[in-house]
Amino acid sequence: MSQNNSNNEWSRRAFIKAMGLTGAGGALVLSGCGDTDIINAVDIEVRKELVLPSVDPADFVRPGLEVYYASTCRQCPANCDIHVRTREGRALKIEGNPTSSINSGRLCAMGQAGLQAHYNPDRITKPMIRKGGKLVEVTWAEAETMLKKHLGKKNSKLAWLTGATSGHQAVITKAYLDAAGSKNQFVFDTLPPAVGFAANEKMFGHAVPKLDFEKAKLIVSFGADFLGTWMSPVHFGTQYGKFRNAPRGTLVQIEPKMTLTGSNADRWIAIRPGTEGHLALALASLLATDSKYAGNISADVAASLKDVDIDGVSKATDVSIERIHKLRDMLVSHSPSLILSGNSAEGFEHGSQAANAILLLNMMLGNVGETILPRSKPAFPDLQPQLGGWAEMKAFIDGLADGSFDTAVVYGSNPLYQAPNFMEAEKAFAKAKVRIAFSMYPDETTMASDLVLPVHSYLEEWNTSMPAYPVEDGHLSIQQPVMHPVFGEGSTYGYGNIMLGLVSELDATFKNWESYEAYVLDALATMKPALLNPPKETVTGQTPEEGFQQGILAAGFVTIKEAKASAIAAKAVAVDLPKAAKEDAKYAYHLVPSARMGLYDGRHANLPWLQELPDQLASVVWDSWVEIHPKTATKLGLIIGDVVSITSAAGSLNAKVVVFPGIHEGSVSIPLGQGHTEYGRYAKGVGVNPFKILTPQFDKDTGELATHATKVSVVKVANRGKLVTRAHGDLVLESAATSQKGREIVRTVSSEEFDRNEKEG
Amino acid sequence: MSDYSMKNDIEWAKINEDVLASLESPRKAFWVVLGVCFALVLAGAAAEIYQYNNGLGVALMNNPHYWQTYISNFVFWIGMSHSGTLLSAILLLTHADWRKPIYRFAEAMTFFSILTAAIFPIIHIGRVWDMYWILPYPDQRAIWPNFRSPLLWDAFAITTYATSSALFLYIGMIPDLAICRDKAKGWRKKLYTTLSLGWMGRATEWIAFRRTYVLLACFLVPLAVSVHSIVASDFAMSIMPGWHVTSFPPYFVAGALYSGCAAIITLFVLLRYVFKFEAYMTTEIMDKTARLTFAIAMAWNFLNLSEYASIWYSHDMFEHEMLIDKFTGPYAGVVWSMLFCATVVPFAMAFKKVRHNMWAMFWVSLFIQLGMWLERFQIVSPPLASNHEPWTQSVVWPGLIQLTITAASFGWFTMLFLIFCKVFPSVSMYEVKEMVYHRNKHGQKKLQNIDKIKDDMIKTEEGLS
Amino acid sequence: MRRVKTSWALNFGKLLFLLALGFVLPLGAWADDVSNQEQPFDFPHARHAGKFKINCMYCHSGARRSKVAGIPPVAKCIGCHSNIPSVRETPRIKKLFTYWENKEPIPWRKVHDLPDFVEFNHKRHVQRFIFKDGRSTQQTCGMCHGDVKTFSVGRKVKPLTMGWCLSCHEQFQGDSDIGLPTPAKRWMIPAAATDKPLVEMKHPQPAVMDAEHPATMKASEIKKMSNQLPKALKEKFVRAPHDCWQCHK
Amino acid sequence: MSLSRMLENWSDLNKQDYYEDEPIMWGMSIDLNKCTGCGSCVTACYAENNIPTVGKEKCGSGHSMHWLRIERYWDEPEGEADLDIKESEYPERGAHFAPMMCQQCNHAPCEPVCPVAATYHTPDGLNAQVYNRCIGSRYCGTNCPYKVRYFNFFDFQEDIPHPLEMLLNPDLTVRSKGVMEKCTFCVQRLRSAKDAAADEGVRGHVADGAVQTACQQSCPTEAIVFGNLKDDKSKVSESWQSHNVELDRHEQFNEDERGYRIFEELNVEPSVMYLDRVRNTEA
Repeated sequence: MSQNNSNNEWSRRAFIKAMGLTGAGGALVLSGCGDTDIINAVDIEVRKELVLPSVDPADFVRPGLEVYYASTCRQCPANCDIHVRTREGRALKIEGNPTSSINSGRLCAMGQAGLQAHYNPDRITKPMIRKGGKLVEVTWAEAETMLKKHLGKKNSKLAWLTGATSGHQAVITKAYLDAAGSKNQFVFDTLPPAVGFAANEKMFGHAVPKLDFEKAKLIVSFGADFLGTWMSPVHFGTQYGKFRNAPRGTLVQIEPKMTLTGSNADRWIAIRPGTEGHLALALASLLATDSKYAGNISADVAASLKDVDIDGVSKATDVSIERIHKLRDMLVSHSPSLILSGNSAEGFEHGSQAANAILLLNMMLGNVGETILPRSKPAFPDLQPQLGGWAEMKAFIDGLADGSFDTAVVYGSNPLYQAPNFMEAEKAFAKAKVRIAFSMYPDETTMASDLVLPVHSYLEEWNTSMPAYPVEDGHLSIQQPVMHPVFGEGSTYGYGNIMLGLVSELDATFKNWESYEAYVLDALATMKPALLNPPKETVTGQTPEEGFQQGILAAGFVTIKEAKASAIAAKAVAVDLPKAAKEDAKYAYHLVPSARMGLYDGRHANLPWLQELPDQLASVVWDSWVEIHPKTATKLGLIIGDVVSITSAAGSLNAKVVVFPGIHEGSVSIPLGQGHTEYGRYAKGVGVNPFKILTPQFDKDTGELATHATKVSVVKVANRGKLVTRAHGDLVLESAATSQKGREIVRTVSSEEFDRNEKEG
Repeated sequence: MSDYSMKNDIEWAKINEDVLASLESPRKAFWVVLGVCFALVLAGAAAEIYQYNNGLGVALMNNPHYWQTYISNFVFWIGMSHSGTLLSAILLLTHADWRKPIYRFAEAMTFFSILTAAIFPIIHIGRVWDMYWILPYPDQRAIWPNFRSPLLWDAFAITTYATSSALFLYIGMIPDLAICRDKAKGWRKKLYTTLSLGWMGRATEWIAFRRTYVLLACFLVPLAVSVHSIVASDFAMSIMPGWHVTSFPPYFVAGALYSGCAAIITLFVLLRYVFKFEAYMTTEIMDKTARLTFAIAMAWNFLNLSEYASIWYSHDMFEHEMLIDKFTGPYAGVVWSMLFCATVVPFAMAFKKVRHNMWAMFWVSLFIQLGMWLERFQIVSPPLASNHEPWTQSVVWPGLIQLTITAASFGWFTMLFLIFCKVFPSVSMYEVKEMVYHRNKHGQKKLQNIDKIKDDMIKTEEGLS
Repeated sequence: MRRVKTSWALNFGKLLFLLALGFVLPLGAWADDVSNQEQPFDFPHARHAGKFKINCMYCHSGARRSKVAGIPPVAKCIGCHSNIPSVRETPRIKKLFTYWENKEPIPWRKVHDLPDFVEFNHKRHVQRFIFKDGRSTQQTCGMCHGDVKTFSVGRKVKPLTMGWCLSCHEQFQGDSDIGLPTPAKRWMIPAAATDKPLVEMKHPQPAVMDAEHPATMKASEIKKMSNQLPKALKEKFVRAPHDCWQCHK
Repeated sequence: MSLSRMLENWSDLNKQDYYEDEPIMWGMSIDLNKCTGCGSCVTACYAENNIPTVGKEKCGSGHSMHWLRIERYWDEPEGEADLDIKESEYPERGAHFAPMMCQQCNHAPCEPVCPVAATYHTPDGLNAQVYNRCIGSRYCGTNCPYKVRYFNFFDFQEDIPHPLEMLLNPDLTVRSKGVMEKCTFCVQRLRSAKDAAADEGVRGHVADGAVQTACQQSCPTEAIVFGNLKDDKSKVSESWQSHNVELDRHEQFNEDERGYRIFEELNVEPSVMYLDRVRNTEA
């Protein structure tokens, strides 16, 4: 890597140093390569090292001095704003953008590991075409010819699947599909709670209402892992920090498997999977006895709450009656509160109904308008985030299977990894006449494609995007390349650039822009009047346009002026929950496929930092495991490390046991993210993929896959295998992994004492 | 003066013959044993090269098991070296003349165990090539080593101890080397000529020799005690539960003498058997050695138990748990075997029958040595396993590399010792002659002759001063 | 008998000799290589810094801003040389323009190559000695780089060993210096004694923008600056860091 | 230090507080009320400090190099209120997380035992680890009560697959096999902050907030506060003061306060203060 900034295109680019950040950087040596050699045993050595000076650098680029670029993190749909530290033309560290309303300078593990996604040794560096059943590397010219042959024409049977998308990326994708005459655009992202969004939409009129954690005195979360993977974990993390300031808010988490959020709860309640809605309904009926709360919902809904059998609910949910009453008392005494519904409550056939029941509590308690706030109407609906869901994935696969699509294009999504066995995605995908993948890595879907186009990482390309959970309405994040493409100019291209090329083939209006960069910057420039506080020129001699451009790139995001949000018109919906499911003798255990901060839904399995980040609760690294409650383990005669076979009606897999106290006795949990059959050296062949054994059950209202509804059997197949629990070894003294052994490592005090002390202090 | 069952009428010439016979061309068995030892050394060298190339991780040490058998072996071999000094120097100063037939090989053992021990820091250390930084010497960096570190004291102690014990061994051997010189032919002649430094057996030489020898002995005794105290302070100066024990220095010294005496017994039996030294290494001497060993064993046991007691009554949470883990945890097997070998077995030496049975003593001494090796292991590993921080507590057993190198150290030691036995007289001829003389003095034989020599010596001394 | 003793002495002598050799030979291997490095082409420092008296920091502009002094970008060479037609056709300049036209960096060989675990911060030294103490640029740079204005190709003339660095850092570190501002006497006062501009500007100088450049900074200003410091810090002002982590981390 | 220098200042070597006059003493405070155990800090530390990932095998053999780890316990220490969960078979009060990194002890057990003085105390209160001086005796590691020193048992960074090596931070050394390493409080950042301050003409004073450690910077809940303990106005020293935690104590006598230091009874004077985890007993 030389610090060779000779490329004219490069030097013309308006890279703007982020303002407000200082920090003297420095290199050990002059070399543009930086110097990262292994330390040397010899004291004084004379090495003939090369020093490559720049040819014609931008005036703020100096060897030894770091430059921060503002950009956007694309590691999950939360799209945090980031600052990337670069030196001598290399990105070195990703940090949160302190001015961002989303993450206010903070960044999670997944965001930090974006560097490894960018510098991943398994990135595809050359286009590939399937020849004789095998993918072979070809030149871009050849790939382009093939691309134009298949996509340079109108084709109504073209199906286009992307991961969560937003901003101008979404716009240009849509523009192309419109030009190509196809209506088959699908968006699939595993974790955004599509069922919850639908319920929110129905009740509050906003799919993603604004949540005020800080104001809430009590948060009752039904399986929403807002500190781990739910919507915007970093933002909720910052909110949580404030929520825990004195006077300290109380968090109650109700879920079958303890999530990261659950492990921080003041009271964690293990509940039988699929009965969260029932518990919420029972709470609602207890509240409904007070007209103060019943009055907040329509009379017929309130009337329907009368005949809830608390005893029955207690039995079905495994939550004691005292606990239910205690919860009700807490809801009454802590106002305003905030009731959240998350993936583990919604992943059932009656998921929407459960979400309705949970959100109903918010309405009854009067939280709507207090901690649940409205959104404004978006000024540019095309830029809004599209998060998609399993229903779209299913439509995509079904369409391929029944032949309604002949060309499949996949970008930023990996359906062949995520689709459960029963969807038979491989078969359906193979049916398509042409399969094209825009991809950075050799993942499952890419390796099954006919044409593979290597694309830029998010640190190499221009883009704009909108966060899945915007903190302020109209937040549009800007993404700019922070360095040369890692593998050199001309090896990979931006998705936007390729799309611009494709769409200009079909729609001449797009010929105005020579590159996607120009397109994005132009689009932003035209948006200037619609922006809140657009930046002005900062340096004398700048034109207003230059000043604006510099300003927005330095800020990393713009805020679109939007009409003030009107108050929420909450509409209670009657809840129709099924009777608790009966026991199944063959498949006695609920399977909880748990997402964790780290590997997320499997997209980060190729990042060694995240593979080596121990699971926050089970402390396992580089592996898959099954979490089983100690009592259940005793019943089944299992100890940590034993290999069990987990079988559902749709398939079976083997994994090692972790005896884990934070899981409902009738459930077993397998983390998501592992079990890749492709995806590079770090991910391939590691662990198992619980997506595969999910059974075909769908939410009745939205058609989303009921991810948590699968029931499984657990059979021991082998004795203790090598399971690396805790990051530092698997040879553990009996009690050491769990117990402080009476040593004061983590002390605990009550929140009363805390509040009293903080007040004094 | 007691008799030690040694025949009174051994001719001085016979002594020379008997001892020099041990230097004659080795038998086949010698080559076989030497070959096995050499193979072990080669295996160890291969293991070390593998470890050097790949990193210490291949030896299965980890966090928190930063130290393991390399350190316990180091302590073991340093401990082993104490017996030679004890027998030669302390017994010399206390005029216990039963030491005379056995001190030479004990001293050789001392020196070779130091050589063996000195290898372990080199194997143990992460960057061997920079190891000389531990020595204070002026260099271009203008920095010094850390004088507060017990490891630095170790470096000083070991080099001093190795030098002085080598000198002690060598100087004590000079009169014997002269005897060898007079009898030898070929390359041996050259070697002995060089090494005997022109010893002619003149009275002045004897006077200078005696003075030097006693002076060195005086110097060595406190040195030996301090060396193992310093090795003990490697542990005692740390704050690890189970290491941070005030009684460690005497405990280590006692343990060192204990294992060293056991090693002497082992070699005693072997040499006596192989070289047919029954005339010199008599059962009476074995009896004395065994009694001494038994006494040291009791001292060691006392210190061991008092260590447990002081931990138990300290009411320190960390120490308590470490002690409980030691006896019940994953390393309990090691601790209990150690207690069996080093606490129970030595009681066999309370019986005269055992003390007088060479092969019984052989096995007892082997058990004691095994026990003492395990003792060193249980000093190093279990405290690291149950350290302060529960999250890092884990169990690691030494892997193949460590065991190979451990075995190689025994091979290395034996190899050196075998070569020594064939090159140098393993029984001190002149001191045995002295013993015979002393006994013959009672028999009034050759008395005048000797007295005349004595007179000459006195005269010469006066003349010199 | 005599012969035997000689033999022993001889052997001992041999041993000593071998030991000594063992120490000396590696030292020879570590000895510093101060020979010229094979460079893409010979840059005439003598002409630039000597004859034309171009300030070192004009080209090595990183020295006052960054840890790294930096090799000037090719554009900087071209910036002047495109306006100097007289030497345009010389082989070296032709080669320079070839690099420029191909937009290639010039593959210079590093002359002052410290081990990778050593960090030398140019900025701190330049700020301290040139801007605060008002020493001349060539004198300051010369402390470590030698009298570059007499060189053609740069070469390593100082040992740049740790002990050599410490020879300065020790002199100006200790508590023993506090209260008796020897370093201040030694380094600050001679410069501050005169109220004239500190750099003689006989030849046209490249514009150095920094306000606190010695050319524009007078002794009174330096004094004023040091007076602004809090008292506790002023005493330490002249202290050279004496801490391993300063340079190794 | 040259010999003459050392002899001249012999008395200084034995002075009680050699660094008394130093303007900076770095310290940290970690609020376990806010720490969620998410692990951002762990990854941030990997990214900032060139920490190698070692793979499954070597994690299993205990060779992982995380300078900052998060310990997760399920039980309360002795003598703490059990917060009403004894009867439950579930950990109803959640987990106990403790981010554990080098505590930069002021009576550090690791320092006196290093034979070559590769680890020593810096004037600003850090336990420095000088990699190029380290000979790998590992004595410091065994003597560390927190077990936060990590030894390069292998040459982890020998062949990093291209282009992963490009993300290595050039500000600090990439360690090879045979040397000990540990958390440095991001000394490269502290160094540049101090240099920046010196450029301003104020030697030795770094404004509060001018420098953040990588873990502090990434923490979403702002559980980590870092700064100069000698600056009374800094956030961290305000936190220490308000919780009545004093540096040179092995027992704090602050019964009502939340501040404590792990293993301070060993009298190692750690520079990291932890604040009690909090749970609502009413919930």
